[in-house]
Amino acid sequence: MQIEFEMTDDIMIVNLDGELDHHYSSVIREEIDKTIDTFHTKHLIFNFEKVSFMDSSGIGVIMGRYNKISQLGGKLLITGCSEYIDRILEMAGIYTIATRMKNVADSIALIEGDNIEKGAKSENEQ
Amino acid sequence: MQIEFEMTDDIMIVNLDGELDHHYSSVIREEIDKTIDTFHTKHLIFNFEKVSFMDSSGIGVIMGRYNKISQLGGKLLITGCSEYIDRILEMAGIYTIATRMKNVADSIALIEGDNIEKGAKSENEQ
Amino acid sequence: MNNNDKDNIQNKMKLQFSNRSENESFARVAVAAFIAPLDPTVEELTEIKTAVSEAVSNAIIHAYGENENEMVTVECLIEKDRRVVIIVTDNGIGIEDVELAREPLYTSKPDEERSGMGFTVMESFMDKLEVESTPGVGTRVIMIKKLDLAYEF
Amino acid sequence: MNNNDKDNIQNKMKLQFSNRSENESFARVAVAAFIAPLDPTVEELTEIKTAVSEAVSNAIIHAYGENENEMVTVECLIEKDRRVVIIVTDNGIGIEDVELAREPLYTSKPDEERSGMGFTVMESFMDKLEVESTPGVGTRVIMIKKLDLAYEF
Ligand SMILES: Nc1ncnc2c1ncn2[C@@H]1O[C@H](COP(=O)(O)OP(=O)(O)O)[C@@H](O)[C@H]1O
Ligand SMILES: Nc1ncnc2c1ncn2[C@@H]1O[C@H](COP(=O)(O)OP(=O)(O)O)[C@@H](O)[C@H]1O
Repeated sequence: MQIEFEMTDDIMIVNLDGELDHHYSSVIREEIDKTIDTFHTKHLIFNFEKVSFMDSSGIGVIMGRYNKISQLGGKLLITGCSEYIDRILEMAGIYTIATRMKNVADSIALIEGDNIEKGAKSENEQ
Repeated sequence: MQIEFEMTDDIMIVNLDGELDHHYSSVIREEIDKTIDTFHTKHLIFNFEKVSFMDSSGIGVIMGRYNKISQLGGKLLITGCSEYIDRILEMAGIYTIATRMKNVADSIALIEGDNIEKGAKSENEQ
Repeated sequence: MNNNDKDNIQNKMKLQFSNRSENESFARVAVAAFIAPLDPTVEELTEIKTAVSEAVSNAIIHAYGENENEMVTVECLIEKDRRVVIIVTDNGIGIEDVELAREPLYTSKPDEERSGMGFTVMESFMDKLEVESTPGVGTRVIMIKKLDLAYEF
Repeated sequence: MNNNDKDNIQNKMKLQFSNRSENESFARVAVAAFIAPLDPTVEELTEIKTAVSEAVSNAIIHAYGENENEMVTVECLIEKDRRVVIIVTDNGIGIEDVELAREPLYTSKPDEERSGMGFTVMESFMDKLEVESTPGVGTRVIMIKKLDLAYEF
């Protein structure tokens, strides 16, 4: 299991690569939390495109990051899941707390679109 | 393990693909012998380019075919071996009965060149 | 196991390994390699690997704690009509209330970010799931899946 | 095995499977998956898989004949300093003259196109090969290989 981070403003994209099981989940968890703290990340995009295997340990990783990110008022988006990873995430109700997206570009657009809207709104309110 | 045959005149090219172990060797053996008989093959070229694994069962397959082919006055050539398949064949002394070639084209050229030479010789002898 | 069962079995294996999390991936690769001659679909293979991963992780996480000297056992039987039986056994702490444990989202280790979805995933990815457990003695998880007929060309 | 050996062992597994030739590939994949966390080189992995294939094939071909109800055992120990120990055991016919059996090109089954190179390949691909056999009781093949140090970046 390898992990790679990409930053765009206050959005962090977490690119996972390989097999996500209980053995790797603790390292993955630590790496993500450390990076969130270092970069004062607000929003998180999980990119599962290169995840070849995942069991229910992945649910814990996502839930835990949701708890962290939502405290900061951020959003959690998930993209690139294979059919059966999707099935596991659906079973656990992950898509009630995170948004399933087609790709990373759409995910960024959604978050940034939100920001603009909010900005526009507060301008209107002035 | 998959096997594919190519014919050029009295030369048969045996393209092996996959893992050659004891489990697959008996099927491989039968297929080759049947095809030799059907096409009245004289020379045999073993192409190991796509063989991802071989143990000493492969030696038996090659030796057995050598015995068959050499009775018909044919030649046995071997090409495309990975470094460690080469080591196994060398250990067993296979290259004292079969010629190791760089590729299939060279192998055909060698056999056909031989034919011409022999033809030329017998012409000279006339 | 009576004689009838024995005649049913076409191939079997038993795997025992140290209670270490790096063996989770070993266990699922081994089971996948064992059933490979049945030519399962990619989906079937993924479902079985995931179920094995859940059961083996549970033994490693819950049954023995961190004691790496204990052993986990995985058995796999290939029976007639492409029925695959997988049995994961540990001699660990056992489960007090199996019914509760099997409920979606129930976990005894939320602090370790366990989701409580392990048994639910096994149940959903396999045809049948049986859990036998005795506190202080150990747990045995039996999973059965019948593979689809392979297409012969 | 004394206590000192026990402390040396970092990870271990034991594999038992039916005496069927389709399990040859299962056995080598399982051993390869078990040692994968040591990050062996492709060459080391190939050498180990080949040696396992030889020892397991021998049990299947020579020890039990065609009796598929018998079981073959493969154990793998990962010891300190990247030492891998592989033990293949059968309860088959055994070997009368181990020294003769280990000679290159010696085979008792030339009619089945066995080359007699199995033990020679094991010896050449592993650091150490021990063969213990008792006629009528069975055979145990012990192979040891020390993996090169992995490069850490
Ligand atoms: N092999 C086992 N030994 C002891 N307890 C277990 C075992 N497997 C499961 N359990 C118990 O059942 C609960 C539910 O298991 P599961 O659905 O796999 O979720 P999770 O592993 O995420 O906690 C576990 O939290 C644990 O208390
Ligand atoms: N597990 C075993 N049980 C009984 N006999 C064996 C076993 N392994 C090897 N032998 C004997 O030793 C001989 C040499 O083995 P080997 O070098 O592997 O060559 P091969 O398998 O090609 O015959 C075999 O032909 C057989 O007589």
